[in-house]
Amino acid sequence: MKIEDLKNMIEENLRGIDVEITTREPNIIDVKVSRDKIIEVAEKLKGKGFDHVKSVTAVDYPGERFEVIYIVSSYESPLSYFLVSLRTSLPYDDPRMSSLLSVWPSVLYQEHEEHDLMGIEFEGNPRMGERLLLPESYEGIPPLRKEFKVKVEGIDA
Amino acid sequence: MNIIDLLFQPYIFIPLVFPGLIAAFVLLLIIIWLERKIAAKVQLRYGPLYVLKPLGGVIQTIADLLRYLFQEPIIPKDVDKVAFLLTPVFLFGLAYLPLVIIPISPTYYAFRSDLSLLIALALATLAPIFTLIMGWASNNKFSLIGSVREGYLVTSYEMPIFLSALSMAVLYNSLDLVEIAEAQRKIWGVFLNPVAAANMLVLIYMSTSKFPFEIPEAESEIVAGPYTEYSGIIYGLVMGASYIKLYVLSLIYSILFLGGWNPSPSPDPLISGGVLFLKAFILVAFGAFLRAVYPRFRIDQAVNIGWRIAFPLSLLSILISLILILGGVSFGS
Amino acid sequence: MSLEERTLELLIGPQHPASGHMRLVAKIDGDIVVELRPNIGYVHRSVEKLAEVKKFLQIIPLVERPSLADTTANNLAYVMALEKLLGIDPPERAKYLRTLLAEINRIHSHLYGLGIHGVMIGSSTAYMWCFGDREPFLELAQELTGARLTYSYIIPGGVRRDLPKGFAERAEKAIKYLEGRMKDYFDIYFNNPVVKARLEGVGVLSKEDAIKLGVTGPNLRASGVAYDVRRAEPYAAYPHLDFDVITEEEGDCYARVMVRVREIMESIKIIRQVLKEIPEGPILHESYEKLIPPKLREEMKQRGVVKFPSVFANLRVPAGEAISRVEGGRGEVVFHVISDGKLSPYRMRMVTPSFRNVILFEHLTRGARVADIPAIYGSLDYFPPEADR
Amino acid sequence: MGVERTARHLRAIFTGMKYLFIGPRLTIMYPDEIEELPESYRGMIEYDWDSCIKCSLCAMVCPADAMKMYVSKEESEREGKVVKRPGINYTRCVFCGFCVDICPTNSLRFTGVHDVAYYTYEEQIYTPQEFSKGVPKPIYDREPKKVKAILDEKRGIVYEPSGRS
Repeated sequence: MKIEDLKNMIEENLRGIDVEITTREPNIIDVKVSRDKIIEVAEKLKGKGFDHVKSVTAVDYPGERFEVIYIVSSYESPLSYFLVSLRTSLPYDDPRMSSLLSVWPSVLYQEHEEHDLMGIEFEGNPRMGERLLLPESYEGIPPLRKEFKVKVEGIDA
Repeated sequence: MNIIDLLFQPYIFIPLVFPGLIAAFVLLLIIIWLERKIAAKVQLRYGPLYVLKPLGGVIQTIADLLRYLFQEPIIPKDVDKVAFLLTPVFLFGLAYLPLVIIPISPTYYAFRSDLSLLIALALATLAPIFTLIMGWASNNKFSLIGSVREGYLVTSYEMPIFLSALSMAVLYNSLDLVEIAEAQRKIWGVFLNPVAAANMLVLIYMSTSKFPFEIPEAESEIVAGPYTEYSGIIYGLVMGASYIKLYVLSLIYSILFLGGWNPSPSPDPLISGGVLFLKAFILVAFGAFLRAVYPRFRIDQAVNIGWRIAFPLSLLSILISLILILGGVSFGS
Repeated sequence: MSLEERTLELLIGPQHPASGHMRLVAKIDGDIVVELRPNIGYVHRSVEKLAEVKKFLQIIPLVERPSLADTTANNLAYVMALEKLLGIDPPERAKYLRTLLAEINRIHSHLYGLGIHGVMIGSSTAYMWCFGDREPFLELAQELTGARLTYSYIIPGGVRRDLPKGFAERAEKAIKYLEGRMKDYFDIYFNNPVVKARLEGVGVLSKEDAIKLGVTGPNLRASGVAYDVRRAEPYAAYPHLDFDVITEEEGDCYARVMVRVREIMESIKIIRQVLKEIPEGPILHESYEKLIPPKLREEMKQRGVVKFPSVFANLRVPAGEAISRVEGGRGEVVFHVISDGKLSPYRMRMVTPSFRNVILFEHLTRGARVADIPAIYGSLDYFPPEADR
Repeated sequence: MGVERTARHLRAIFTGMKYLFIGPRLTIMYPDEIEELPESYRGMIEYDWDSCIKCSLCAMVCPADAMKMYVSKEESEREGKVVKRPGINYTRCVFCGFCVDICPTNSLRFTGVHDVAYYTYEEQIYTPQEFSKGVPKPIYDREPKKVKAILDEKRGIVYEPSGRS
């Protein structure tokens, strides 16, 4: 199975939803979708055999937007060679989106971590509001955001 | 009668010196060191070494004892103080009690009765009660779980031990340890009723929580079980008590199955007592060796073994004894 | 008495002989676990935030530290992501050397996991044997890279040291020693009836649940899912090597242990192939090699120790995104590096196998016994710092 | 089923006994025997004052901010421009060896020294002058024997004396 026929298969599978599909490198397909359509796209991808999420990444573009990237793949070949990066962008002042827990249970801890460290709200994920990696008593800017500054030392003593 | 003769009177010598307090204490020191050395050797390493290096660190346990003596026993705030402090003393003290009834030669015994086997076993069952109290007194969840586990284990090993001992008593037609030992002059009990022998050996290791039955103080599950809150000398007492109980049960086992003091070269109590002590020492050392071979069972598996395997086997061993008796094998005076 | 009153809340960890740097909040009813929630984060250093203030090369030791027993996987995954952005491909010999170190690391990482699991179910002998038999492999790695665990051996464009002379013979001895010991391991531990009683049928993970929960590594393959990144998306020298993906069917603690044991044997097979077929040639990409002054380049070839070109101090990676994955000892390591052309990555996402396996604590211990908690914990080969990052 | 399980019990106990009587030992008696480390071992770093060209590449590449550049006064006055030399902070150094590998004149080199103890925190921070005085020697209360780790098919690792102590 080559990357083009996978791309066509996904395009055909997601007909009717305004989605932007590009291919990158030998085995990565980016699927860009708006946040209210993401569950629908996720269910369709799962139908095609993409059965688990390897990583949930939230990227902070200050003042502009948050981008949440789900790297999805399958355990069975031939799909296991390919990675589909399902991405959506959230407005900077309202970082909320619906959780994909109902589609892929493997996102439970990853979404919880992005909520804890980046402050993204995943509606439907039972762990919202709880801390995962940060101490329970932590208040303040989520540390992974760009506005949270880390002390940096120069090379001089 | 001056003090020396008094000392050698059997009712003083046995409980205080030979199989009693001093011998048990020396055995306790040696066996803890030996257990660590055996486990070390099997595990490709040396074990205790730097205390008296030429002899392989043999007085390591004495060094540990001194450390325990000078260590401050921390008594947690909301602990039931009286029970917390007294239970180790009772546990360690009463562990010696059955030694008073154990004879070391046909004529040399502290206290003889025609029920001495029952007395010895009954006194040996005192220990678990204090473990239960200890677990409750420590006011710690892990201790509570540990002591409840000890309670479960008691129910599953106490009865089969008594039945196995009973099967040998039936064979020798007597409950008196001296008579039982004398009856094995020609042939040891283990060859007559091997089922009872194997069964009781496993149960002895279960009752003193040796591997694979080290369940009440399972370190990786409940920290140190009933002994979690203990430190200093009260922990030292508690740790030593289970070895004393193993020593006592090994003495009883040697008398029941390994012919007590038989093939003893001379009737002199010290020599025949030495033979008995050697057999008990081997059993205790084997218990120590098991630590290097086995992981530990779960509590439900241990209780399962107690009821589904040990209990039927002990009934079977009684049956075997009865068959032997009816078959004309006769002992006794 | 309602369930709430009967259950006891047991806090296992972080100060507990068998909890590691995490806490298991277990609600138990008698000896049965009603519900168990792992409470992680005790050793969280936020590697992802630190990476945004460090330069690209300085991140190599940073990403290695969380999974201390299996550093090569993180190092290799990160550097592969950089190489995708830089658009360079390391020379063949460097690929073989990366595979060699990855497999040596897999063997002693598996031995580490098996040893910890041994002491968790009570067998101190399994612990001492496994940790003792790790030593020859740590010596091999120390001879090849100069460090016992934190190798930082893989750099963009190649590796830092060449194969020392006589390494193949010494490696063969260490491998023969471990092969010779396997029979004793099976006699005293793996086939020990008490071990089988404690591990068989405990913490069963069905194939569907394994896929649904997205777990990885031996925990996944022990439930019958034949997924291994070295076969799914071959990297380094794996396309040229012949090895099998080890799977078991039952998916219980014993199956996970058996997958690790058989994977040790498979890694031995791979190491022998690598040492036999390793091609001659440079171990650093020529675009970097020509940046090194000629005198140093000669000395580098002769001593077999790579000198860094000065551009490495301020490596600039073209803007873009790269996703790379590697099969580490504990499972699949996924890196997602987003660069904006500056000296530091804009965003670096590092997903480690233990973080993907942490969900198994909740799933596998429901209804198990208290004594099964350490048995299941050990069988997952879970490493708290690797999950917390 | 019972018979096979008993056989396995006996085999486990027999293997234990085997190792009890004829098993090898892997221990190295550390303070009395010290291992002779391979030539590529990444131990503490020695700094050659003269060959250093003061390019501060080592400070730039150091991942743990352990290598810092100190301004050396007399050289700055003598040469009229600011001259900086590297000093190391061993409380931060992770021994990754990036500085040694990037140094264009090999004036930073590895030594096999790794087991050195300090009394205070400040002692571990070396200014360039102290840094160039060389690596501290570990102090043993008994003269240790140097041994070499020989990998062996039967016994895993054997530590044989390697002559020069």
